[in-house]
This record gives sequence, C-alpha cells and structure tokens, in this order.
Amino acid sequence: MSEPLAAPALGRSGRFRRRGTLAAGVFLLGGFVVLALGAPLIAPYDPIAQDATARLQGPSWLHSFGTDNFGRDILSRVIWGARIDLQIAIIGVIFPFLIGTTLGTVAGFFGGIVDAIFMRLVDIILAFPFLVLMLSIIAILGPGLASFYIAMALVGWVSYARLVRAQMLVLKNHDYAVAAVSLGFSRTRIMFRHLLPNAAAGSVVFAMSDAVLVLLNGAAISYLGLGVQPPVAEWGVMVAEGQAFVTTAWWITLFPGLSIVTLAFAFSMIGDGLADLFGVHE
Amino acid sequence: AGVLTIGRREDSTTFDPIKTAQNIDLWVFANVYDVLIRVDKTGTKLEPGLAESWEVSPDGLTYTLKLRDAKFSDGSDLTAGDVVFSLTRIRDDKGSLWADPFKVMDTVEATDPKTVTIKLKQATAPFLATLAFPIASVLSKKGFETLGPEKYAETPIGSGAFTITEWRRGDRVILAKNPHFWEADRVSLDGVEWISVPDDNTRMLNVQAGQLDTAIFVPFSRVAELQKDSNLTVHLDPSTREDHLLINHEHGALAKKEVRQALDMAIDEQAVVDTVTFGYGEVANSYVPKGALYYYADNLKRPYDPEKAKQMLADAGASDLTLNYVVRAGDEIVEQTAVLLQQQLAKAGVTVNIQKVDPSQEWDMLVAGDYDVGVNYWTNDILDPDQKTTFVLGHDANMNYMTRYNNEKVKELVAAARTEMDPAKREQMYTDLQKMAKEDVNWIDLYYSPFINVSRKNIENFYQNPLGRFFLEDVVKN
Amino acid sequence: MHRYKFVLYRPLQFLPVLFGISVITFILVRLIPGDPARVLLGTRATPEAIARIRAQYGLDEPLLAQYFYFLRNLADGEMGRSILYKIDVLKLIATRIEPTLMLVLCSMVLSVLIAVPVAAIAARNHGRLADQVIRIVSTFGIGFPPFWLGLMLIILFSVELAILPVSGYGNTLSEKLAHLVLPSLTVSLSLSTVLARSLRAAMVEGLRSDVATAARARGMPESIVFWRHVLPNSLVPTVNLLAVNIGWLIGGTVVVETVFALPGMGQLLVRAIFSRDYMVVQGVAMVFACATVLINFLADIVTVALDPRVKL
Amino acid sequence: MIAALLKITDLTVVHDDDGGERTLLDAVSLDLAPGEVLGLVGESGSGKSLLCRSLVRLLPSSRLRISGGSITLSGRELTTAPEAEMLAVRGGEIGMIFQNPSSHLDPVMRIGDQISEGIRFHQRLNAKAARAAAVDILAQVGFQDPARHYDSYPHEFSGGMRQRAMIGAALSSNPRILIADEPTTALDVTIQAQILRLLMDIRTRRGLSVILVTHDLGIVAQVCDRIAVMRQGRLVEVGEKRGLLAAPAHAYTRSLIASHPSLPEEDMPAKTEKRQAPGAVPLVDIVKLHVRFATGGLFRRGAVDAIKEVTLRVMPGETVGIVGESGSGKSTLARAVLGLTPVSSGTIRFDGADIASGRAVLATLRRQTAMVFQDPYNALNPHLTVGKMLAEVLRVQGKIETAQIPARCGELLDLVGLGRAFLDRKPRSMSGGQCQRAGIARALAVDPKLIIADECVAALDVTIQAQIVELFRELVERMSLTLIFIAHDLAIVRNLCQRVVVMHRGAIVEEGRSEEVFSRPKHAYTAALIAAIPHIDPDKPLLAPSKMATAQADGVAN
Ligand SMILES: Nc1ncnc2c1ncn2[C@@H]1O[C@H](COP(=O)(O)OP(=O)(O)OP(=O)(O)O)[C@@H](O)[C@H]1O
Ligand SMILES: Nc1ncnc2c1ncn2[C@@H]1O[C@H](COP(=O)(O)OP(=O)(O)OP(=O)(O)O)[C@@H](O)[C@H]1O
Ligand SMILES: [Mg+2]
Ligand SMILES: [Mg+2]
Repeated sequence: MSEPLAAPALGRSGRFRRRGTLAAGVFLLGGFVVLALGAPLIAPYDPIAQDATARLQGPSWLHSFGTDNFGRDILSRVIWGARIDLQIAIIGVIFPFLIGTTLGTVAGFFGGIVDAIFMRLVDIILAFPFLVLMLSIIAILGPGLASFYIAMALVGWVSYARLVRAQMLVLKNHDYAVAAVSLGFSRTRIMFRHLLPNAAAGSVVFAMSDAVLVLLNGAAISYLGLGVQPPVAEWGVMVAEGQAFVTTAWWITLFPGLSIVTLAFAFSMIGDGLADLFGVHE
Repeated sequence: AGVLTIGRREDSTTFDPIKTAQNIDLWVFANVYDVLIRVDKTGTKLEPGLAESWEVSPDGLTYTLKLRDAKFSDGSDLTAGDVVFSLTRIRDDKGSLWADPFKVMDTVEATDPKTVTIKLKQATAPFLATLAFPIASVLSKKGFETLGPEKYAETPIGSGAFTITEWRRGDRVILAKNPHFWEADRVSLDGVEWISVPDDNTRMLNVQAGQLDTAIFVPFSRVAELQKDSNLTVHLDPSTREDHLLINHEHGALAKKEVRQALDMAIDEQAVVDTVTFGYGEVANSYVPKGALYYYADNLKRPYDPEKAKQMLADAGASDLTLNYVVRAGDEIVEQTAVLLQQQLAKAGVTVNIQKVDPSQEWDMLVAGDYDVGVNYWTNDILDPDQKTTFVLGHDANMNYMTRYNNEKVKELVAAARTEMDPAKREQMYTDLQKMAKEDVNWIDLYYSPFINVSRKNIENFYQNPLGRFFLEDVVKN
Repeated sequence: MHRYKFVLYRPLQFLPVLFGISVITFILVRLIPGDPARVLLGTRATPEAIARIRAQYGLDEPLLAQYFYFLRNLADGEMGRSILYKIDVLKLIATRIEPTLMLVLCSMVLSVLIAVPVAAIAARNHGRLADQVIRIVSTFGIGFPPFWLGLMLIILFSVELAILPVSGYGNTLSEKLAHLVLPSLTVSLSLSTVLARSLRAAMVEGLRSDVATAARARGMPESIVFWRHVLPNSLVPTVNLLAVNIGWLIGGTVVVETVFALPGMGQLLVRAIFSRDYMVVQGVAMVFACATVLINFLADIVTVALDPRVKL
Repeated sequence: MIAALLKITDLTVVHDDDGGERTLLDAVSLDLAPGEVLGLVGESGSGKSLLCRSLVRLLPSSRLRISGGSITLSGRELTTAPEAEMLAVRGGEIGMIFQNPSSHLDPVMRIGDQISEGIRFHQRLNAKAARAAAVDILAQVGFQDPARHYDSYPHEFSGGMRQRAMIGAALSSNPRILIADEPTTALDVTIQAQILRLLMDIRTRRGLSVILVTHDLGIVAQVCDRIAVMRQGRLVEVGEKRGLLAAPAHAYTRSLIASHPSLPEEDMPAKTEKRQAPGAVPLVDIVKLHVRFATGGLFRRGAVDAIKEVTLRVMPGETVGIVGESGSGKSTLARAVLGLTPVSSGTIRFDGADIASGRAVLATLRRQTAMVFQDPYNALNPHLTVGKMLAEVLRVQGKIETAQIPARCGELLDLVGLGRAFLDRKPRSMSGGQCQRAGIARALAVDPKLIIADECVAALDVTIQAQIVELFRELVERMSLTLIFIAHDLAIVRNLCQRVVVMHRGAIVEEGRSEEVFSRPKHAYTAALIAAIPHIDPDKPLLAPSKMATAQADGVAN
C-alpha cells in the first residue's frame, strides 16, 4: 500500500470533476442542440437530395463525411439527424418520466391497495417482453416516431415509477412529510410539492442514462426495419441502412454511429454530474 | 465428396410440400423430393424426372405418365400409388395451400404400378409445368401413414438426391446423400447443410472467413467487393425475378391510363438499376421475365422523360398528384427503390408519401386497396407464363395482383391462352397480352435481376436455375 | 432460515402477473393488422384458401372463445400450434430455447467478470487516471448500437484474426461456448459498463464508509478492507440492477441473435410477430415472462443471501 | 507522573483548500500515561475526532494532512512511520471505538468474524483459534451467550450490544491504547452507564490507556483521570479532573461547565404553577390509548404495542414533559395526539372533541397544534427556503391576510432569534441549531394553542441546547402556549416543565410534578433513569454498584 489512506473523498480534482463533468456534458449537448436548430444554415447540402454522380464517395473536401449509396451528403444527414435524434431522446424520456413519476408518487404515497395493484402492474410490465410490445405497437400504429414514443411511454414509465415509489415510501415517513400533514396541508400538496421534488432527483439522473437507452432502442428498431420513415435522416436508421456497406463504405455507418455515441456520452456526463450534484446514485 | 454448407436468410418452416408457399421451403424440397417432371437448368424446358415419359391425349384431357424404377430414401420402391396419393393430397387435403391449381384434376389413377393416368376437367396448357412444381413432390404413402403428418413434415421420406438426417429448427437443415436416389451416381457431395444466417453481412463474412462454402441472397451492394476476393466465385444466375411498381387503378387519377403512362415516363428505370442493383439488374419491359417462356423482347420501353410526364399529368388534370407509397419494412431493396422513386417522381411534380409498414400489414393494405403505389416482385415457380399471367392480368380473386386493373379483353385472352394447346398460337397470345398490359400500364415494370450467390473457389457447379432450383446433385466440393 | 420463507409463498404472486401477461399479449397480437392465413398463403392467396386456413386454426371463432381455448390449453400445459411451423408451440420453443438461455447466461457471467475487476480498479484509484479512463471508456461503451458492435467484433476476431467462429451455434458444449464468445461480448460490453458504473459508485462510497474506516482502524490491510468489506456491501444494489437488465435482455436478444445467427427465441419471436403467428408470439411471451419473473425471484434470493438485513 | 506511553507534540493538521491551507489542529501537545483515562471535551467541530484519527493516521479526507509535530508511541515516531508499520499499530497498539456503531460495523458480516478478522491478521492465528479468541472477547465485553452471538449480524443487536461488539473488535488485537470517540452519544442514559462501566472494567483488567472523547462533561467527570479541553483546533486547557472542574482556567471551559444541564439540587425553588379553574376543559385528554403496530410478513405476523393503556390529561397553559428511554413510545404518543398515526383503541380529545370523530375536528386540531421534530435536518423540506416554507404554512393556514405574510415571516424569525437574513436560506446551508429554530418558527407560524416538541434538543450542542430551552421558556410565558416537551434528557425536562410523565415500554409508569418526581421517584425505573445520568460532580459516582444493579435489572434489555 503506497497511500496512507485509500479513502480519499472528493479531492480538488474531484470538485472540479463534479462541476466539470456536468459542464462538459451540457456543453456537448448544447453543441448538438445548436446543430439541430441551425441545421438549415449549417448543413452544406440538402440531406435528402440525391446525386447519382456522387454515390458512395469517401470523405473528401466536397463531402467531408462522404456520401451514401444515393449520393446524399453524410455530413448534412448527420446534422439534420441531430434534430430527430434529440427529439427521440427527449420525447422518448419525457413521457415515461412524467407518467412514471406521477404514478410512482401516488402509489408510494398512498400505499396499501393502490400500491399493491400498482406493483402488480409494474411486475407485469417488467416481465412483459419489451420487444413484443414495441413491435406490436409499431405494427398496430404503423412504423414511425409516434408509435415509438407511445411504446416507450407504455414501458419506460416503470423504471421511473419504481424509483420514485421507493423514494416516496421512505420520504413519506420523513419528519418533514409528517410535519406537512400536521400543518394541515392537503395530500396533493404534500405529494407533489413537498415530496416529489425530493424524490425526483434519482429519476432525473436516471433519465439521462435512459435517454441513451431510448436512442439505442430506436437504433435497434431501425435495424429490424421499423424505424423512422425514409428518406428522413436519423442516425439509427443511417447506421442500420449503412450496414450493407460496412465493409466497403465505412463512412456511412461510422459518422452517424459516432454521433449516437457522442450524444450518449453527453447524456451520461450530465447524468454523472447531476448524480454528484444531487448526491444520488444510479 | 464432402458436405456443402449453404448460408441463407431464414430457416425452413416445414417439409410438407403442400403447406408452405415460401421460396425458402420450396427451394430445399427440390433437393429432398423428386418430381415427376423436372425443369432443366435453363428454366425453359421440361425434362423427365420420376416420369420416364408421358403422353397427352389430343383433347388435352388425359395425361399418362410412365414411372421409372426409383426408390425412396428408406429403400422402398416408388410406385404409382405413391404418386396418386401425393397428387390427390394436394387437391384434397384440408391444410393444402395449393389446392386451387390442382382442382383441374378430375381423377388420378394408378393404372399399373408404373403408370399414372390423370384426367383433367378441362384442357390446361400449363398442367405439365405445374407437375414440375416442387409442391407436386412425390411422397411415400406408406411412410406418410406410418410417421403421421407432423413427423413426416420434419423428417420426410423423399426420392430426391438428398435426405434429411436432422433438422435443427431455426438453425439448419442437415441433408445426407440419398443412396437410393435413382441418379445417385450423379451426386458427388456426401451431404448438404442449409444454414440460416439472417444478417446479410454476417452471411457474407462467413463465406469470406471460409466457414461456409456458399451463401445465397448476396446483396447487390456486396457483389463488387466479393468479386475482388480471389477465394470466392460470385454467381450471377439468370432468374425470373421481376420487380414492379403496383398501381391501385381504383384510386382517383390513377384510374386514367394517361396518368399511369405519365408515371411510367417519370420513372427512370435505368437509375433504379444503377443505384439499387448496382448495375446488376436490367430494365424490364414486360411482366414476363426476360428469357422466360414467351417473353416478348421487343415490347415497348417508355423513355424516361419527366417533362413530358409532367405535361401529360397536367393534360389529364392531375398536376398536383399525391401518392401514398406503401413500403415493406425490412427489405433493403424495396426501401431503396422507394427513396429513389420518390425523388424521381418529384421531378414530374408528383408528391410521394412513403408509408413503411411491416410485411404482413403491407399485404393487408394491398389487398384492401389501401394504397396508391408500392413495389413488389415476383419469381416464377413454374416455367409456364400462365400462373403469373392469371394472377396479374386474369382478373381472378386477387384483383389482378391487388392493382384492380380491369380490362375485359385482357381477361378473355388470358383464359383462352390457358386452354390453347398449340404453342405457336399461345406465343402470339402472350405477346399480345404483354403489349396490352404495357399499353394499359397494369403496373410499371421496373427491372429484372439475377439470383446472386457466392461460393468458395473449391466449389464447382453451384447453380440456380431461373425458377430458383439449386442443382446440388451436380455440385462438387474439392 | 425464516428469512427465506418468501421462497414458499412468493410464487403465488407470479400467477396474477402471468395471467395479466397472457391477457395483454392475447389482445395485443390480435390488434395488429394483418392475417396469419394470408401471410402463410403468400402471393397466391384466394379468399377461400384464407377462410380454410383460418378455420383450421380456429381464427374464425370469437375472440373470447379463442382466449378461452388458449387458457384451457395453458392449463393442460400446451400453447397451441404454430401456424407457420405447423407444430406444437411448446415443442417449437423447446428447440429454440437453449441458445437464448446460454446467451443470457454467458452474457451475465461475462458482464460480471468484466464489471467487478473494472469497477474495483476504478474505485481503488478513485479520481486518478485509471478511474477517469474507465469512466470515459465505459460512458462511451454504453452508446454503441449492438448490431454494429457485433459486426465489428466478427470482422476483427473471426475474419481478420480468424480465432473465433463467425456465427451460429455448435454441437458440443465447447463448440457452443466458442460460438457464444462474441455474442456475449457484444451484450456484455454495454451491460458490463452499466454494472461497472453502479458497482464503482457503490465501491467508492464503500471505501469511504465507516465500515472501511473501522476495518482500517483495526489494522486491516487495504486488500482485506476492499475484498472482505467493501465488495460484499457493494454487491447488493448491483444484483438488483443485474436482474432488471437481464429482464430486458431476455426480451431483447433478437438483435444479437440475428447478427450472430443464433437460432434462439428472439429470432423466433420476431419472425412470429412479422408473420402473425399468434400462438408462437403468445407462447414466447409467456416463456419470456416466466423467465423474467424467475430471474427476479432469484435476485431476491441472492439479495437475501448477501444481505442478512433484508427481509422479504 | 509515569513516563508517557503516547506523546503528542505540536501536532498540526491542515486542510488543503482550493486557495491555501486551513489549520484544523493547531500545535496540539498532549501525553497519555499507561493505564490513564484521558477525557477529551470541547465544542462540536473543535477537532477532537481529528486528533484521534491523526494518531492512527486515518484522516477522513485526502485533503487533510499532518503538516507538523510528532506523535511518539513508546518512543516510536508515528507521523513518518511506513504504512506497513502503521498496519501493526492500528488495532495492534491503538484500538479505536467509534461514535456510531451501526455504521461502523459491517452489516453483512457476522459480528464474530469482524472480531476474529483482526485476531487472525495481527496474531496470525488459524480460523479455529481466532474464533475461540473472539468468543472469549465477546464474553469479556459482556455478552451472555458469546458462542451464539458470534454468529449474529449487527442488525440483530440493540444499540448497546452493537457498541459492545465494537469495543470487542477494538480490543481483539490486544491494543495498549483505546481511543473511544463519543462511544455513548447515540445511546440511552441507562445503556450509556453500562458501556462506561464496561470500559472502566476493561481498563482495570487490562491496564489499558484510554482517550475518551465526549461532549458530556458529566461523563468525563465520572470516568476520567485527566481532562483536556479543545476549542477551534487548539488545546485550551488540560489538567487533573477535579482541579479542572473546580477551578477552570479558561473562559471557554467555564462556559462549558455553566451550560451543562444538571439536575437542580433538591432545595431549588419549585416552579410557579398556574392554577387551573376547577371546571376547565383539558386541552388534550387521552383515555386508555392503545397503539399497536403490525410487524413481519405474510406468515410471521406479529405486533408491537407501542402504547399501552395510556391515560393523560393536559390542561391549557400547562408545560408537560415526557421522558423515557428510547423506544418507550414517546414519539408514538405525540403522533397519536396529532392524529398522525392510527390508533388501535382508546380516545383522544382535543379541546373537548374526539379527534377520531371526523375530518372537521382533525382540521381544527391541525390549525391549533404544531409539532417540533427531533431531527432538525429531516424535519425541514430540503428544497424550500425558510421563507418559502413559512409563507406556505401561513397561506395554507389562512389565519392572516396574504399581504401580511412576508412581514409575518420576518417576525417569526425574529422571534426564534434567527434574523431575517435566513429567509432565503435552505436547510442545507444551516447548522443544526439554526434548523431547529426554523422548525420552531414553523410551529409558531400556525399560531397554535399547543406545541408538541419531540426531542427537539437531543442532537444539539450543550450551548445551543441551553439556548433553545430558554427560547421555549420565553414562548410559553409570552404566548400562553401549552407545551408537551418530549426528551430523554431528564435534566432539561426538570428545568423546563411543570409536570413530568415517565414512560417505559409503552406505558406511563409515573406522573407528577417535576420536583416531586425527580426528587422522590416512586417507580424503580424512574429512579434508574435518574441514577444513570452522569453527574458533573465527580464525587457523586455514577457507577455506584447498587444503583447500577437497578439500572441493569430494569432498563437494559439484552
Ligand atoms: N473531511 C473533512 N474535510 C474538511 N474538513 C474536515 C473534514 N473532517 C473534519 N473537518 C473539519 O475539521 C474540524 C474538526 O472536526 P472534528 O470532526 O475533529 O470535530 P469534533 O471535535 O470531533 O466535533 P464533533 O463533536 O461534532 O464530533 C472541523 O472544523 C471540521 O469542519
Ligand atoms: N411505524 C412503526 N411500525 C412498527 N413499529 C413502530 C413504528 N413506529 C414505532 N414503532 C415501535 O414502537 C415503539 C415506540 O416507538 P417510539 O418512536 O414512539 O419511541 P420513542 O420513545 O419516541 O423513542 P426515541 O427516544 O428513540 O425517539 C418502538 O418499539 C418502535 O420500534
Ligand atoms: Mg467528532
Ligand atoms: Mg422518538
């Protein structure tokens, strides 16, 4: 043992890292947001314009990320794709988050029969093969983002609900919850104004890693051929479609793939940063 | 000698020939079961199979087939009784998917152990070709009765070049050389394994890494790369596959012939060939596949002219045409075609909304007429054009392949061509049909494309005929 | 031993869960547009042929009656017949269950084998270079689409280095394991990062905890402090995380199965959904559900074994 | 004086801040003789724990470091000793007992294994011999059935047993010095007495030297030979205990001794008592209250009777103290009165109305009563600023007009002596005492007739404790409040309350006027409680055998 003590708390680097991680994550995410909002200005080409004379070209001055089999500019598609993928990550998380935290709050707070029914529902959804649900919903409603969001919302809420419920079970016995009851506050006020803000920290952190999962689920759905409608540029679809050229034209998959990974990285960093900030663990 | 391993997209679903309509199944039946009459390597001629010879009565109603001395894989003799059993079963079994084309058979009889006599209700020109269809495989009556339908569908007793030793569902079908095959001398391989490798990339990598001898369904995009690999041979075998754009004739402006013609002119088929098939396809000018029986090579090919198309649409009062384009999810080719056509049609002022749905649902939507356009393809199962013609132009239950195309003259001609027994007259009739279909634009013919397979250099004679049959009995593994 | 009493009565709670799942799957698959008979008949479908097939599989009966048959079959330990494969669904599942099971098992073991040392290294070097590198790599690791990652692994290990099979599933156990290396690795690369992150956080906490300080104050060397005190205390939350992830994994092996041509249940399920093979979808969903429920049950038992405080 | 065993000279510990250094221990010099018990007292944050940890070089953070001075253990320098050598010193030479046994014992390892672990490592014994040695140690620290308790887990023990196990672990490697950092702060007085006695026993038996950290002057007075007083990182005074207590040299030591809450001598004047009009309605009237909690799972149903047959009446304007050991049902009673916990049987009337009779009564109850909670941090919503919290209460209660709310918030803070600057502070940025006052302000915001204060000073420093008690006294006098004051510190109750109720295992065992109960306890349990309080006068021994016997017989359950 070289160090006298192997239990260092957050040291100087630690405090910097805590803030630094969050800042770097937000910075990266901000970059993507700028790309998405400014796509019409930033993207050098029309993302869906085909050019038969420039098919499958490697990265060059003209097309810095190369072109795909239709001669579409990958860079422009990646930039426009930021719009869709950010939307996927955000909407795909927001609804599960809202539904989950609300249900989890109510179940955890009321306990008893409400909670028992709720927990069975959670068990059912947890045990239900996600893919069956996802594919069925997409089949029922037709492929596309709306179906994807609905499927995500139907399944995704469970994680949030479980997190929040567990927190609520603890928090509702906390003195400040009891204090709120003793002060004559209404249940709704106690649940949503006093307890939820304290219970939600874990969920907010989880939402960040969930955003990554949602992105990857979207990519998996694209791999099975049920992603967004062509010719829309979306990274998952681009990677999935580019699979055909993975050995001959690597740039078609590499750049959208890297974009997914980088966006995932940004979300993870924000999640880490928030976890440190809130003092919660995943 | 040796065992040939073949990678394909999906595994078989059954070995009961009458219970499936999937190519994935049919293509293996040909290795396991023999048929009375075979289609040759070019896919244009019939040749003797289990039937050594056959005679057709002048009225075209009675077929007399003479069987050769053949044995089933269990060593028992193949007799006329087995043939009668197999053919009547197609027509009469409750679960048969193929009853319709065999309903024309009135009686099937074993006149002696080596002779089968079939009486038809009406003269049918394509009947011999139908007998060459893998679903008309000859099963062992005794084997079927002892094993029962379920077991038989798993480890059938056939009289083909190979016999199934094991079927690992979802993974592979393992075939061994059938020592009792009547042409056993012709077979060099000890066995064959049909292995399911769903991912195109993985399948190709398997062959490249030498872990599979051959792989079928080579994507167009991979051909050039595989051709560069000195260990591999890429086979581009002529096929009867023809891709087309279905048009729903009942939807608004699409009912007008001029609109459909305009769409044909707005589509640059050559660009589809270049982009989607990487140049390995060929622009189609008829619904009959190139090189197939009665193909009319001089049929009209409408030139690509978006300006003119735009004009025609305007003249027909359809200048702001918007089309609902149904796309089958998970099919790379179909999706790519859609993306390309969308852009091409846009040049002629047509707005195309792509609607991607999963395959079964696409089918439903097409049947329900819930679409404007959509790409589909057809590969012939039998060499006679009647089967496809009936489906596409014959006004049968399928509403002319879901297009709702309606032309009484065409309908009558299709029926007449089926019963016409004189080949020369039939050829003329089919030529006329091809012209009429083109004129009416029943659908838009897009392109013909080959079957593309890849094999290691040490594999010889790996060949697929235009109907999809693999001649594994000729394959040599060095 | 009374802490393990829940083992006896917990299975009772599975019944409503499985019942709920049977109802949902049943309704869901029948809501999907598309007709199994038509899929089966393909291009040559005629209305009569379709009607015949539908009658043969009882698809023309009222929904409630169909559900009743389904339940009755289930009570008899049957799950109906596959329309596509024309055999008993249970038999079909039996032929396909092993690769999926093995994949999940191997991925789980591999993930743990990767996650524990990685987390240990990171936690013991908390804040230093090794920790930062692991954090960044693992954060990146989560973002790779598995189908892409799998392909890259094949190209590297099977084509370029030619040391592992490209795809498929072998005959003997050793062959099977060799075939499972890359698929499990594909799954593990993301699963283990999730585990490692959680484990690392718990370990960092543990190293700082009073328990660790107390052990150090008794003069225990750092290795004993870590392996005997910090690690066991960090495992409890990770076991639950693992269970939840395995639940997801069980229902989501299809992509990896497809890339690596593993003849498992995931592929079966997707093909069944696409061809509207209702009985198979129901059957596979039930099996998956049972497996998930079982995994959580096991996780509960492990949790109780790991942490004497837990009562269920 | 004998030669020092441990000698600390000019020990300085600094904290590396982002900018520079902050000195946490400032040139502390101290010796410890063999067999000596040294008491280390001082305000919270003065560096007592840090000093202890420095001795074994287990500083709580990598940003803390020993920047100067030396520590010698029988002549051996420890500040520069290699880490390997320190492994032998820790546990082997210097054993440590921590304040909070619950968090320092490994919850997933058997108690015995935690003890034998050290034995195996330091004495290189095999598993079997180590086990035998551990069982022996368990017996030494007073476990009745050590062989069985060896296999127990910490959660199966009571707090006192855990603390004894902790001591066992510290003793396992035969150290010469034992450092006990607030070993009894979290415990009951009765158990505290027991632990202290155990420590002294061991000291005599083994000839150990002990450094005992505490903030309770009573404890040092009772058990130590010498006392060292720390403040703000410095050692302000050190000396033989009698001399130091009798004639403290430093001003801080004097204030420390002054704020120590002692039981007043018997001849202290009785409190003035407001006479109640004979027919007055009791404000709270509890009759035969029974509260039972279900425990266990589906098949192992059990129940705990938290409150048994409690009958209690509180008249308007009265100040009633409720005392009793931990778990005796004090909080449960308080919650039941406020309708916060379901009642199994019995009735509770508030101002004449049965609180179970409907929502209306409950609503009235909640507009006229308020509770102050034990744990100052947990009782405040961490997300709300003090101002928002008070404003919300005022708004919901609706007793004053919205426009006046901000002004009223300010007044309330003034009242509890916090000042308006705290309006924008969140609990996280406030000290325990400040949080507790915010909690009291919140209770006052209700403008209640009745305040129930549940152990609201237990977690605080003696000096702050004194301030809060003073605040209550003032409030009661100025606002004619009725106060139910729950505590287990009898001295405070004696100071503040007119009447006292003693609870034991869910029942009221004694009730009466404070002076009477404290000077002439009728029930043995009350007597034991009083006897267990360590007196600041070293000549009033806590550990007198006769009284201990009662305390053990009654108060301590193993
Ligand atoms: N990890 C740490 N990082 C920075 N400062 C610390 C750390 N631990 C303690 N300190 C500081 O060191 C000083 C002494 O703390 P210490 O814990 O020794 O106090 P104490 O006298 O034991 O108080 P208490 O009676 O509350 O236990 C305090 O000012 C505290 O803020
Ligand atoms: N919600 C509950 N469920 C089960 N048992 C409970 C519950 N709340 C309290 N108890 C039990 O009731 C008894 C009385 O608890 P209570 O909190 O009233 O004690 P207390 O006198 O306030 O103790 P302390 O001094 O530690 O605050 C204890 O044995 C406790 O374990
Ligand atoms: Mg301290
Ligand atoms: Mg209490």
